Amino acid sequence: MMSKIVRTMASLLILFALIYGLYIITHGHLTPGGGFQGGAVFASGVALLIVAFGSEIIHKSLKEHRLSILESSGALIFIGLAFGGLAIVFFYNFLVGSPIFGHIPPSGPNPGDIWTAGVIPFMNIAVGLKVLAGFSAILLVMALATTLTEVEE
Amino acid sequence: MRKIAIAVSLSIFVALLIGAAFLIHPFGYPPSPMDDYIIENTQRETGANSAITAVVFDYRGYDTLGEATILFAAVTGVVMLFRRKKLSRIKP
Amino acid sequence: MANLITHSPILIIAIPLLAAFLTPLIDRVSKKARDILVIASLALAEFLVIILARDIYPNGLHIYTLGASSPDLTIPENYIVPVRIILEVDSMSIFMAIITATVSLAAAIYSLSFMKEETGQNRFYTLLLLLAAGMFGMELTGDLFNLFVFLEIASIAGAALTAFRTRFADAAEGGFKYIVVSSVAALMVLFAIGILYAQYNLLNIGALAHVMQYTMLDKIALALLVIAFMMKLAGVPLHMWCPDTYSVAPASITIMLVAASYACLYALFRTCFTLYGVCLNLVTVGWIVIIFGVLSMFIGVTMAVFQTDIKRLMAYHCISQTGYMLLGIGVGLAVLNQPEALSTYGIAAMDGGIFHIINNALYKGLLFLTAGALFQRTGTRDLNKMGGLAHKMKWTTIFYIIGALSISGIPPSNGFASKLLIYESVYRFNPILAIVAMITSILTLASFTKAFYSAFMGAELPEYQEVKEVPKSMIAGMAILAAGIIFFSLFPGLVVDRLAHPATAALISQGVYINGIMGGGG
Amino acid sequence: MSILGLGYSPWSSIFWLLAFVVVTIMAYFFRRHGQKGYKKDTAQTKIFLCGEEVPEAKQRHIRAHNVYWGFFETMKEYYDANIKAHTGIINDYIIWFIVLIAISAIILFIVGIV
Amino acid sequence: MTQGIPFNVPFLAVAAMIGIAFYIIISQRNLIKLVMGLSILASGANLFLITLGYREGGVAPIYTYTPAGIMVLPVPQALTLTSIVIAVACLALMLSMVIHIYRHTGSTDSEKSRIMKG
Repeated sequence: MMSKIVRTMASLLILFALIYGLYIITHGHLTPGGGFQGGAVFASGVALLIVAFGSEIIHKSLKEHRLSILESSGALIFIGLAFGGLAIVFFYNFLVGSPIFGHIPPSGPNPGDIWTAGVIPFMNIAVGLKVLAGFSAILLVMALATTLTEVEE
Repeated sequence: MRKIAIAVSLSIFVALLIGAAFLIHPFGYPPSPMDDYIIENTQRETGANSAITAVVFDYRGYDTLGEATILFAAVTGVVMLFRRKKLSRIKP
Repeated sequence: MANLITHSPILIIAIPLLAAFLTPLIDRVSKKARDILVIASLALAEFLVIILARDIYPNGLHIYTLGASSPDLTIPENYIVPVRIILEVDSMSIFMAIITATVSLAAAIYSLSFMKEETGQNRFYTLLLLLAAGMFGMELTGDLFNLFVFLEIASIAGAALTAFRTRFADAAEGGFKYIVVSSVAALMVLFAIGILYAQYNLLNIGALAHVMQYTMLDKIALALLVIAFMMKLAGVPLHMWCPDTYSVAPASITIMLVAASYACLYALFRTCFTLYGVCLNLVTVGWIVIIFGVLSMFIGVTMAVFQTDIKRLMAYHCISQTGYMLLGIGVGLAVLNQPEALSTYGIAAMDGGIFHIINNALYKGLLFLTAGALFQRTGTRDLNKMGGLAHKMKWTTIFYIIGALSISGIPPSNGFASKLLIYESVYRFNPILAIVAMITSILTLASFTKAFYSAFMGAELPEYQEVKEVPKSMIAGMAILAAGIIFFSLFPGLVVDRLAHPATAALISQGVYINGIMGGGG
Repeated sequence: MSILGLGYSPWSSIFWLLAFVVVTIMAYFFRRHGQKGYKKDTAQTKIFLCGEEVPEAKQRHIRAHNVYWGFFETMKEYYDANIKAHTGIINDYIIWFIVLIAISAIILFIVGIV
Repeated sequence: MTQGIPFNVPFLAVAAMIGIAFYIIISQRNLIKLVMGLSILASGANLFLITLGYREGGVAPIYTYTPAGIMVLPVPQALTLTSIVIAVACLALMLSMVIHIYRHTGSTDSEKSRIMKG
């Protein structure tokens, strides 16, 4: 655990890190970024918390088996979306042209429309979920391991 | 003797890489039959404005599935390695 | 049914993946359901492999374009090169997939009671499924970068599983060596893929083979690819990680690691025969592969005779048996552009090499499983401490004898059949190589006699009075592989004609593979 | 089905097994003509070691590291060199990798030029 | 055709990075340093992939409010993304194995912590 200044600043900054991570995840099909990048930003917020408060305090509220479930569900959503196209081909983008995220943007530079890209936004969210849970779990478990605390199976 | 052999082979290896750096296409002018198609057709085919995201999740989405799987495997592996070592009924 | 066959290439990979993602969730509900899920998904994969094989052997290769509007639309309409990832399954791929599916199923069934006492079983089964999926992915893909990705999946899952029994001091060391070696090899593969991509802006194997010019850069890429895959498949002198890793991994994982190294062998063959093919300097590359093979055979077996750790001994045999495959295929590669030599002995040598892959996966798997059974009951891998176990563990002894006879090439086993093909054809190519192969076979018999004598024979030792036969699921896992060995021993002609020979034909016909990509679509 | 015809000499394990069974029957036939004085559960079945006392099972068993001792003694130089090369250090594994990439690339280049 | 950067400097940087990484891997006996070398090796491969996709004067291939002009290649960027995640995954696993080796043998030296040889 670090000093009070660091802890206060960390609890303030974590909000921005998490919101920024979520923004990157949800706007992956329009701007640079996507599920992986946003998830990594999100997990860096968790890393900030671990550094500021120490892994044992964080471990009280953030159990790695819960993170593991979150990660599994992210992966399941992702592969489920891939299976969704199986009527035609695995990984077929079956939402393009449909009312959900199905708009086709005009060719060439344009201001960007959030309701585009078919399954890609969903895949971004699934991968983002998976990456944020995965990286947080790795950080937490390795931080705990270096403090010689055995994690719970 | 051993050190000389290692140094020689490492320098040959690096020389190979440097040779490759000179033989490869000039920096900034890559051949691009495959990528041109993607740049032209992302918006029409996938509706995504970002060609990179379109490649990651649509054209090469299967690679991304593999990548997500790798991360999943690594997380599973790390959590598994640091599991509690108490065994239920340990054999010798 | 037709629909199932169309989609089966991706389903073979996706079903173990889906099961792997589900396993941690199901585990929280019920352990029994988790075990059933694992076995069922691998059995389903095996079933899909078999129905796909029944379609591919008569009808030729099978294309699956991921994400396109139709599975056989390899090249987008009005365009010249493939853009999407394509799964391309020919007889060779499906042959390897049969091996992987069988070995994984046997390993999973064996693990049910082998791993019963351990904690963290949900992670274990998750990683086991991921390892199987990684191998399937490597074998069925037609895309170089995808090959790299699945190579890494198999490596990471394999390394984590190797270090699974963390209470032993050597487990982490074995896992660490495996992952370091794998990541160096995989990064070099990635570098070679980058070089090929830089020149042709393509990632598809068939499309790359279509435009391959064999420039200087291609030679550098070839050297990187061949040596990197050689490292992953443990050819001497890049084999030293192999005994360290195989001996510490749980027995059921060891046989999957063996299968993973054969997946890398497949990648090597794909590189040499399909990606580069006839534009390669065939004699040179063929001889490089042959020299690796001969060194692997001889050094592997001589080191194996010396070992006193039973799994280490078997791991060195793995290296030595890989040498036979490299020898057989290397001879085929060296004479690939001489039609006369190819038809007189080249094809027979390749048939022998490929037949040996499946034989070896079966009997080496069986032997490792018996070693695991011994470890389960005696708590040691050291042959010096064993003795007289045949009195107590009858099934294990029988399975060990089947495996040992087969690996030593004693007639009428399947090992004899494949080695006979290799000896005879290689003798036509170069007699010295065949003689080295025979000496290797003799030493193999010698070392397995040693292991058999020290572990099973002799009077009952007092410290093993309490030893019992292993549980039924372990016997079932061994029995699957033993049944395969007996079937292959009785009908070697059937297996060579129906399985190995079509695989050879698929390897040497590069044009068909390229045409599958470049000829299809719009 | 059972006959492997792609080699030069055909091989069939079924025929081999038939021959094996025939030979076994012949061997059994000759064996039946052997001595019939064997009786179970008598002193006949005990181990006889020139009248010496038979050692315990633990000492009787020849351990693995003693098997083929002569072979290893003859090949001592080969094994010493080989075991020295198998250091078990991870760095050395990568050194071999680099060396072999260098060698094979040079071979490929030289053969390409000549 | 004019070249913006002479002598393919980025590719030479890749060669240098891979050379340095291999030097570290084969000369350093400390396992943590070895892992660092592998990390540099992975970065070298990533740098190579990303430099392959650059086009002189190109902009990022994203159409949202983009200036008109040629675009750099998207595929290498996707490949690099994949390869970065793979490198991170490998790194995490390797470091946890080093922790285990250290716990068991009390050393991170590759020669002192070795149990198996021969």
